[in-house]
Amino acid sequence: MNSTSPNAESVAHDAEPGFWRAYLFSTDHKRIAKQYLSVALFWAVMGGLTAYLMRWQLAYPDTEVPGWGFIAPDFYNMLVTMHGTIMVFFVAMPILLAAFGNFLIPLMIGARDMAFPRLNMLSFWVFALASLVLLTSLFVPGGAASAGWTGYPPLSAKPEYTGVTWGLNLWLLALALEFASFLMGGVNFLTTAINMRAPGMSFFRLPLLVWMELTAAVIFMLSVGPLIAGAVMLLMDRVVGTTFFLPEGGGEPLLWQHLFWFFGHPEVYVILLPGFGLILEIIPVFSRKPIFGYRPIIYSTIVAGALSFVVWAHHQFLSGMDPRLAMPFSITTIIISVPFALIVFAMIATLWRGSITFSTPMLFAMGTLSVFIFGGLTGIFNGSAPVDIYIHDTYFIVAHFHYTLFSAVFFAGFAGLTYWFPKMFGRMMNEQLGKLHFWLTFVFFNAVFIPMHVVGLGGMMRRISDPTQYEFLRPLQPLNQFITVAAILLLLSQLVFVVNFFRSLICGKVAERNPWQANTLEWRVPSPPPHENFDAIPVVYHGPYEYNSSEAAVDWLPQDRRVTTGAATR
Amino acid sequence: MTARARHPNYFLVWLMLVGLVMVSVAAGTVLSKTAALILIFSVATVKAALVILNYMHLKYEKTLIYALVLIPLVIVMVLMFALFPDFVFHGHNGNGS
Amino acid sequence: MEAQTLTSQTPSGKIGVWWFLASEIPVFGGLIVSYIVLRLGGAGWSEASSHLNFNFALANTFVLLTSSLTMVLAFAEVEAERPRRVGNYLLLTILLGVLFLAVKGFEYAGEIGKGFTPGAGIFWSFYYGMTGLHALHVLAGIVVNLILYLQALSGALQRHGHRVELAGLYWHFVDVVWIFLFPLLYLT
Amino acid sequence: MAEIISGWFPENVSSFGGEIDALFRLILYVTGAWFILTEGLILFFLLRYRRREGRRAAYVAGDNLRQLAWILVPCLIVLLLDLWLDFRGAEVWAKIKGQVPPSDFHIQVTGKQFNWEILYPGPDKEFGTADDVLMENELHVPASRVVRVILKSKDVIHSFFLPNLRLKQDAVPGRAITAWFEATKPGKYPLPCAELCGFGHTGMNGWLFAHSPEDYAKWAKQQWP
Ligand code: HEA
Ligand code: HEA
Ligand code: CUA
Ligand SMILES: [Cu+2]
Repeated sequence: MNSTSPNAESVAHDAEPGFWRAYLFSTDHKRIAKQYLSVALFWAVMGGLTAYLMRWQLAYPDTEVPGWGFIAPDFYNMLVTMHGTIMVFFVAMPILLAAFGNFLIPLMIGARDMAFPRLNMLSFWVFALASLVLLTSLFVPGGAASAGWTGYPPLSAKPEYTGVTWGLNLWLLALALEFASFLMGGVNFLTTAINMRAPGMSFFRLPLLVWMELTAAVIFMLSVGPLIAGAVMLLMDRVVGTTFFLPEGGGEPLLWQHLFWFFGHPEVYVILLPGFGLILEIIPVFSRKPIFGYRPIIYSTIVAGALSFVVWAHHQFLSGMDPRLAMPFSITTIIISVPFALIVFAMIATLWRGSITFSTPMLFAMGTLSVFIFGGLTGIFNGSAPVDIYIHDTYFIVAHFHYTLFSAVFFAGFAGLTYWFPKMFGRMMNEQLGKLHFWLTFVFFNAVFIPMHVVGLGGMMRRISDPTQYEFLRPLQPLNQFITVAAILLLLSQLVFVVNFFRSLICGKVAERNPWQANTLEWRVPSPPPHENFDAIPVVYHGPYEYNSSEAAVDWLPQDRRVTTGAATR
Repeated sequence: MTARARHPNYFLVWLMLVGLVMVSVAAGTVLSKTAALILIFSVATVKAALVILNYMHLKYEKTLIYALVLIPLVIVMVLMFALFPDFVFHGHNGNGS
Repeated sequence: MEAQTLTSQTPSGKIGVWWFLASEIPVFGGLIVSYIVLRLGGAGWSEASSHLNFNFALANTFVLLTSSLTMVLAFAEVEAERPRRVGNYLLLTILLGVLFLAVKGFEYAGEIGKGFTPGAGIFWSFYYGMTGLHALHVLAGIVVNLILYLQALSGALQRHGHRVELAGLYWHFVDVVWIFLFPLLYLT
Repeated sequence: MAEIISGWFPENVSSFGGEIDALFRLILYVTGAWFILTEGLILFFLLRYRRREGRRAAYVAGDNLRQLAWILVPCLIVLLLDLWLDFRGAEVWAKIKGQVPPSDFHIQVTGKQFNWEILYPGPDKEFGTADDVLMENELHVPASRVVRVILKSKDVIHSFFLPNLRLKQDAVPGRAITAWFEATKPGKYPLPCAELCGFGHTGMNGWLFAHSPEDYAKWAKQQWP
């Protein structure tokens, strides 16, 4: 049982699989994670480009977009739809759940791979197919889907209303494939965590990232069903002439909204929780302190996850739904701030009396936290039904969800990428470039989205391609132009990351096993870890955050290091 | 293979299922409309329970698996009741067509 | 000696399938719930429902129930370690599944012949939506069982007997869905 | 403070708009205080406890109630504040959306791609009679009077948005949804559509003309001589 003895080398992790097995049809969770990451980064560039086109159009509607040309209103609608769809389903979920979850869950729990490696490969390829279908949908005659990422019928249910034919069908198909892929992924995550933990790795010794990924997977799996049903119904309305959502045939447009948001709201936590998980790993390491309130954080996450199933109608206060429903949903919505407050407070308390180093991952983690607080607090305005009467469908909402989403996806994502880059690719990223990237991103992000709140309060509606058509919005146009300039700078700032990423891949400093002196199990294996991860399955003796514990001589205590009484005195 | 050795009598379960189908078909012809509805759906629930407990061996499973059956059902119920005001009791806002 | 991992004593395959089913419940649940509330709120649905072919559906109910029996018997034979019979019961299950789809096909043809297409009204939307999604699941189950049957023929199934149990879980789930669809569509 | 905040909004001319704005300010103060507190603490801790030679971090795991009280008590305060906001919200909501005050001024607004069709019942106050008048994108109402709007749609979902009246309500095909407002000040106000409804969503804009009683009488005279 001794984990350090160099036995059990029988594992075939040195056997060189052929090119196809190694790179394309690999069943290795780490390779699959990188596959997800590559596809997601491709989509992130696309999502950024759509943002650029939209922003230019909004600021200077009468001019051609440099590098593109004139943007017609229906094309603008396609841009909005694709931007939302891409960012939520093809960037956020693949990076936060699929890439980090796949890479880290087996390593962190001390397993050699996922419970179902071949299913894992299948889920990636289904996701790749979904990506291909979505990409195709951009080029079919009639154009891409243009009914918003929320695809409300009747607009989305009849081709006459948008002029879009196959674009929207393929959009639905891409979503269905995406959901299938993440369902398979979820099955894998959960089974792996239930059945594959290393000896000693009890549930309450799991790193919080694992908890967050698992909760996210559970929420996803239990909420997506009604939307899958809804997607089937919508596709049937479009293709075989049913009338589920068409009132002229006895259908109900509002039904879609319920089915969509029943999933849609839990979905935002599916994105947020892994983001939180990433920074919950990073904050203790760079404060050299245990996370404050490990168990309460877990309980809060579960409470938030459960509550997320009963808040969805806050997206529909003004949809024509029965107004008596508004108050119950408004109450649950605002109360969900309590579990999140606890997690936020716990993170802040972790900093207290720490010994904090400002490495790039830590800076991004702090960016995530501070930006999320802002976005979470604006959620309270939206959650108050009467206030939502005015701010619903304005840029105030757009600003709210960029604060939350960008924080979870990009700030936390960059934190995670810079932190685990050495483990993933065996090389360190450049700190100077990393810090430069952080500060540029942080400053320009706020420059884009703080003014957006003001524009929203001024009354500017979402999903309009030309604000200058409205007299009452004209005074806001300078602000819109400011936002656009800042957005372009935000986009350009990402080039620093691109440069850093590829430069470090090729010629970064070679990474040691445990460059950050962290406790969790992924750091005890070589960087990058070999196939099958561990030469011998480790035995776990502690929780994941024993930094500065009096039991160890140094200020960290790996989960698999047993302390003998002698070393305990320091 | 948790169900080894102690499995239920599958034929008996099948007979019960077939009998219950008969009951629900007969219900419509004999009982009043509401009574028939209640009976039919109770019978369906019993049938489903028989299949899940015996054929799917839920009887022999641990809490985790029970939770995996019950939690989604609770969630679906939540969805259903939230939909009532909008689609069943057409709201007081005059939401008719 | 390799250290033992912590497991829940329930095999991974089974946990995986149950998680999958747990996420399937809301799929059918969402559809059924939509049907229920729209039907309770609307009028004239019973009239539409009376045009359905009750006899076909009743026959199909028996077919599917029986297929569940043969499926579970296949698994019983796995446990009894009688591989030949496992294959036979699997084949029977497959045939019953195909029979179900065939009957369903006739039923659809009859209804469409009478002008009750998916576009004929909201009841028909739901009728085709619910039975269609269910039929797709039956089809998927048939494919799974077919693969297992081929493995049984080649002898590969002997080492992977638990797969019959897993396929059975799915198959019975599809049966359970039908147990609710039948009264929802045909008996009310 | 309140003036600065009001400056962000379009002028309020709604009988209930003040309450929405006040609720907004209340939430802003509550969340603003938490914002300053949390972000301030983060900044303070980051600077105060940055790494220095010779100082080790404290081992504080928050694994007992005495320590946890530092986060649990604030959470309790958050809960109480939440309930307060909910309570205030419920009152305002009941007033605006809960019931429609009595009114004999009815107008039917139908959204269609991409216009508002505004149907006036005429002097007989009945829809579907000969004196009905249909206008596109022009909603004429008397100020200081409760106006009942029956919202319908011919094709897709639109959203009836009166920024100055702090009113927004979707118009859903297949439903007739009642909304109401009372303009407190005569004037011409924008009436955009706030729900994506197709390529013409941008620019789907109407006008609300809130007339003083005399002007309204004059206008009505022109329509129904
Ligand atoms: C990661 C994504 C994410 C996250 C985490 C959240 C979190 C929250 N969201 Fe957000 N939201 C979105 C993404 C997200 N949202 C998206 C994408 C949309 C728009 C979709 C579309 O229409 O296209 C949206 C829209 C949206 C709406 C609909 C608005 C409208 O269309 O009119 C509402 C309404 O209630 C809302 C509320 C909330 C609330 C209450 C939270 C809460 O979870 C926040 C809780 C956190 C805190 C409150 C901060 C921490 C707490 C403290 C510091 C303590 C002090 C707090 C108090 C005293 C309250 N959101
Ligand atoms: C994760 C989610 C996410 C993210 C990150 C963003 C990022 C941005 N979004 Fe988006 N947005 C949405 C989700 C997101 N958005 C959603 C859901 C909607 C609603 C859609 C709808 O209404 O239907 C929306 C709508 C929306 C609108 C409203 C449009 C309208 O209603 O008319 C606007 C307008 O300004 C906007 C702007 C921006 C900008 C300027 C950014 C910038 O922050 C973009 C910056 C770009 C990047 C950060 C990408 C850079 C690339 C990399 C980092 C990859 C590096 C590559 C390698 C290493 C190879 N977004
Ligand atoms: Cu009508 Cu937007
Ligand atoms: Cu939400």
